[in-house]
Amino acid sequence: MIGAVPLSYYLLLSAILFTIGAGGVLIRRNAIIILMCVEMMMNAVNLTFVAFSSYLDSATGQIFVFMVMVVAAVEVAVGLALLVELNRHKEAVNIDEFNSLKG
Amino acid sequence: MIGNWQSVIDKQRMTNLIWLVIALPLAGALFNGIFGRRVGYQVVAKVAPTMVFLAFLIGLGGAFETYARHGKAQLVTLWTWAEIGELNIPISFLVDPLSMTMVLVITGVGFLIHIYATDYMVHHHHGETHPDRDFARFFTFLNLFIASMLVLVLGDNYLMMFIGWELVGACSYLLIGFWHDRGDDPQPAIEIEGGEAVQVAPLLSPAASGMKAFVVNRIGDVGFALGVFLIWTTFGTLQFDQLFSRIASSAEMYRESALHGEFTVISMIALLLFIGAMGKSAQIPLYVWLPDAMAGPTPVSALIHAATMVTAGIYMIVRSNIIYTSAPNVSFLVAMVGALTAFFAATIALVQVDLKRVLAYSTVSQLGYMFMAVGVGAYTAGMFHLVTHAFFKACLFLGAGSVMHALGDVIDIRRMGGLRKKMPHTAMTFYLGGLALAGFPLTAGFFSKDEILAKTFEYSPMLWGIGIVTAGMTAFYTFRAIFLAFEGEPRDQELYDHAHENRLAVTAPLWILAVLAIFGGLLGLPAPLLHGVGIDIPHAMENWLHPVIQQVGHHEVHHLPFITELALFLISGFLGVASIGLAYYFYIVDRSIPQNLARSTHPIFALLVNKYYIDELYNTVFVKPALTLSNTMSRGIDQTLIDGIVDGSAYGIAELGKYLSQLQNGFISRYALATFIGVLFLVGYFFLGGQFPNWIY
Amino acid sequence: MSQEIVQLLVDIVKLIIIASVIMGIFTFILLVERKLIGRFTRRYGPNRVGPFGLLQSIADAVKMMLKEEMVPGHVDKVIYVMAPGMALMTALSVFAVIPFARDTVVLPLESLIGFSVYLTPWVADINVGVLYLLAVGSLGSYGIILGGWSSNNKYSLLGALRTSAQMLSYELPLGVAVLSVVVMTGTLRVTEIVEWQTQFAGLAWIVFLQPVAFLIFFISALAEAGRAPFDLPETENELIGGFMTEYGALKFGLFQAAEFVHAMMFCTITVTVFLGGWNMPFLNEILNIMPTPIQALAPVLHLGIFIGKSLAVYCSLIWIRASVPRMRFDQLMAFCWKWLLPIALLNLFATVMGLAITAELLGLW
Amino acid sequence: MELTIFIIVAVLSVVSALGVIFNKNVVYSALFLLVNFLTIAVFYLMLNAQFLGMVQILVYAGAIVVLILFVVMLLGEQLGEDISSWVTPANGVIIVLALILLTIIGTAVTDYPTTGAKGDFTPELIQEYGQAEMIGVTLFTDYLLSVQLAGVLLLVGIVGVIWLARNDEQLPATGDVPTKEA
Repeated sequence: MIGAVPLSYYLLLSAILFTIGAGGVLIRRNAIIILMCVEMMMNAVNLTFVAFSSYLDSATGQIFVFMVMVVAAVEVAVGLALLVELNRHKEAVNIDEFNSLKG
Repeated sequence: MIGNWQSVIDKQRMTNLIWLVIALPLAGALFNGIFGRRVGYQVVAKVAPTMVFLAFLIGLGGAFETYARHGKAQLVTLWTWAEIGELNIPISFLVDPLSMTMVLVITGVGFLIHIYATDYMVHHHHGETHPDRDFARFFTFLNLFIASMLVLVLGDNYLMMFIGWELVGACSYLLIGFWHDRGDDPQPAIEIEGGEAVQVAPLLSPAASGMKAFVVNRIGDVGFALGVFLIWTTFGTLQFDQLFSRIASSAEMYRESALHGEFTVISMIALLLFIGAMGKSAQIPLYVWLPDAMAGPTPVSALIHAATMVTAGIYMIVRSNIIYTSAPNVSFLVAMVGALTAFFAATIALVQVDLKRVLAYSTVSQLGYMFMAVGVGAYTAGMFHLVTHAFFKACLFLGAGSVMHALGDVIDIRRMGGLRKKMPHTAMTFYLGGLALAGFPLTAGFFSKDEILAKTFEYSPMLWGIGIVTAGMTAFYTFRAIFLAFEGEPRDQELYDHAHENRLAVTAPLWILAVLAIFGGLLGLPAPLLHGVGIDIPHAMENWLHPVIQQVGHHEVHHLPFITELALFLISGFLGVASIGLAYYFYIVDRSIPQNLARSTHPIFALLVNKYYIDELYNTVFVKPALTLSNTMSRGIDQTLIDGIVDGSAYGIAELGKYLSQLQNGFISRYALATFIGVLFLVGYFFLGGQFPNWIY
Repeated sequence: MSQEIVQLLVDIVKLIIIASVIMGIFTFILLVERKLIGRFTRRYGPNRVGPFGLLQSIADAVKMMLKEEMVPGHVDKVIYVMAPGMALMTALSVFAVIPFARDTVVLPLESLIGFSVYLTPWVADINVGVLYLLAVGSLGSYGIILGGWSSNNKYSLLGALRTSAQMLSYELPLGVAVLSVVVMTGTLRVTEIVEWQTQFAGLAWIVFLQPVAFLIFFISALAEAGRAPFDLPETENELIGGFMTEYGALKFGLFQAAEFVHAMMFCTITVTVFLGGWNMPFLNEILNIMPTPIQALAPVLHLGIFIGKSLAVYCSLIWIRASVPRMRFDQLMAFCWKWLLPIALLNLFATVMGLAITAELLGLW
Repeated sequence: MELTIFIIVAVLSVVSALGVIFNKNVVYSALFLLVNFLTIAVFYLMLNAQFLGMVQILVYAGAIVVLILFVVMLLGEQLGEDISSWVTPANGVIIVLALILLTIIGTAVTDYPTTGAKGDFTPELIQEYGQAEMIGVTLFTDYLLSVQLAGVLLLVGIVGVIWLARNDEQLPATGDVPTKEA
């Protein structure tokens, strides 16, 4: 079942998704979209892990994906809470509004 | 049927379930901690003791199976906690006679004290019951303590022992400071007829006492930790079985060189570990925290500061007996420190007016006895005394608590008197416990103390001398306290009228412990002596613990001559009885004698009442200089010098930053872009350029 | 046609049958619900259309279909139209892993098309079935959230907000409760969980062994399905219907159906996981001593039992709806996080401990 | 067959990923993200990782996207981002950079041979013991410390979120309940 699709296809797909995610982070200014793009990048990496895991018959890749999911869940929860809190102060989610760190 | 039992035992189900002994009290602590406030105190009062009792039952099963396999140690490994390089830390438990003895003492006595506490922490007023404000918190900590103590004794390596060691310290801190909102307790001066009154320092507040205990214990813990590190660097393992077999192979060599005056690495380990034991088991010079620990609720004093936690040092030394046997020089130090502690604490106990402090100093003194025993190599005797001491001292503390409860938290024996008529059960059990502590013939304390003294005599008659004098003083101060509290006329009529006997939940544990205090001696009847008169009853404790105590070299197992043994036996027995008689004469027959004595020896009396001014000494020598030093450091060095450098460099950087900050425009997207380009270069270099230069690794 | 394609077609046909049967039951049970609620409140309930009002639902359906399909001008059209269908689809797809009976029926068509066709009483039997139930069940909130958002109406939006918070929260105790069952049966395969319950002459229903998990599951399922007393997404008296406010005609009907299918789905999961599935105590034992022709009827019997049980559970939902007042939103969240979740976790802990101790005592390690 | 499904789903995946970025409405972006996650779950199923596939749906589709939608709705109107046109010099630069990255990674994954020893997580073993069981055993033996760390991370996350979400402001007293007469 696995043999039908070469491993490099999965890797290439994941590279494309990763690049799209990274590009999205740069193109958009909306913090929520940026968060989504980061999630997409993580998912792309996860896909690589799982692909390697099944092509190499190793459980480690899947465990890693598990851990990444934990991190992603925490990241989204904290990130969104931060966003809501920021929104209370600035009335905005545009990241260019949050520029008070400049020198 | 017997065969069936054997097969049941052979499967060692209870042994494999030994983790439950820890898990159950832990579960109780979790439950009480999370839901305790919500479910009401009655539920808490049932959950907490039940958990300990179940743990006791499993411990009993484990001990039974250990007995059935003739004391052979059994490892129960749960999982590997961490594996870093060579350091392998399994979560595993050692089930052997020593750990099982401790488990039974901890859970058994612990259970009785839990039962006792369910009533002690409730105040009855005119038919209404008011549980303590933090009833659930108390039982959370108490259960947590039981679990931690069991980790300490069940762990099969020094790291787990250390974890338990620190956990019990933390629990002790939490429990001593349980009534953290109470302040210092000023004490009235001791009046002497026709003489100058002796001022008494105020008792520390519970919060301060907890802190003191914690800090003093830290000093010991540093020693213990260093000892564990040294074991790891020297032998490369912390597992008991591997470590001890490694030491055993060269124990004889170490022993010889130590006897020739060399200070070997084993001696260093033994010394560092002993420093830890000094802290936890309240030996000179680190004993000062224990008397102040009496600021905690009485069940805590009974459980932690008499029966279990303070004996952790003894347990540790008995567990490491091969180390101490290989380091006879340190063993001698242990015995000396023990003997001195026993003696000094007993002298202080002679004149204390606070019932719990008398018992506290007596605990320090008895712990000194135990250290003397393990110092002279009588590990079994030390353990035996540990067990009997747990029985009678818990009984005495609980009795003192019962009195406190009845008198509305009054603990000053100058305000008691005649309480026997009001509180017959408490008085009776207190008498029995007191007899055991005083070493009255045929009680548990008598046998264990006598065994220690006999073994000490064999080692050094001088130490025996200190021991026997201490024994006399022990009997005297114990019965001084008993007579002042329970006999004679009431000295505070109002308190006396108010007093009443406590409920069954308080008296039942008292009676059980009192019976154990009397009959606990059956665990270690003096076999050589009985053999001399033609009775062959083995020393149960010795046979039981035999597999744990490792023999070094070819020791001649020689006993004292029968006649010497008998003489020692009779001397200590006689001394106990005589001292009780003396106390009777002083405090019942002619009350003026102690007054006269105090007047005529006023300076010594004042010295004893003020505990040799050790606390003041430590304050002047260590605490105040340390505070001054830290103040100087923080003001002089830190604020001017260090902060000057820091502020200066910060200022410089800030100046520099003014120019560099042009790069920082505050737009997150620009930063992300910079990161992206950086990643691009790195990835490009890594994939297309081949290798990173070597220095990067 | 190869065998694979035929089996695939069979699966698709099964899905269609399941969907239509459920929609058929929907019209019937809507009437039952209205009748029962009427009786609970000492009314007659619908009794005008047909004998005893039996045709009321059909009349309602016809009315809904014939109404004008309106799309308000201020809504987000794509999502507005998509939402009801999404709600229905996610709820229906759960039925793919529910086993309705035990035995696979083999149609001996070798002479006709060259191979036998297997009729399994389930659509798919995947090795992570329980996770599938939870995963697809958790998608059920999308329809409501999107419907509420796209309506561009404050009340609808509030309903949608409440839904997302409520469903996210109640998924946790639900999952933990199911986890205790998974730990006990030792499998994630739904068919094996049902099979496990046929032990001890079919008496090993998990509801007897895990009463706490059952209660938590049931309560959380009520909340997940948005049934009374947790029907806060639509609270007609505060939010005038919540997410449904702007919907009418067939799309409203689809939402109604989705809500029912969602509830029905949780009823079947309850039956499957906790109430023995298609089995009854002693049923297999009795069937075994029966003559072969009767044994051949077992699949039908199983199916009947399964549907009967599910309907019985649904009736208990109606009963609860008629008796328990609706909760306030803060009470709802507090109840989930402060009571259900801790109890579910404790129950899981107790289950694991109990299993470990039992295994230890029986020497099963 | 497999390859066909792969290509269809992959195209769907890429399109939805682009949809996340090039959409002015955040809710649509979130829905495209949902589709993207679901396609990834399909890939997991195709890669014989059914357990992770279900967890992917449960965690990402069932929780994370719902949470994002929740916040989007909570913030409501402030979400607007003025985008008049996608064709700007800045975006051009970014796209060029992204294409460079893609070229580099793409070259890497296609040109470098995949090396590595085969493990023992074979489809046959999974068939025999069940995927969840095998992953569970691996997690709780070889990776126990990681599991504990993940637990700590989750705990820290919970505490952090609760702290962020706390309400400092005291609500004003409501006063007496208004009655009909008043």
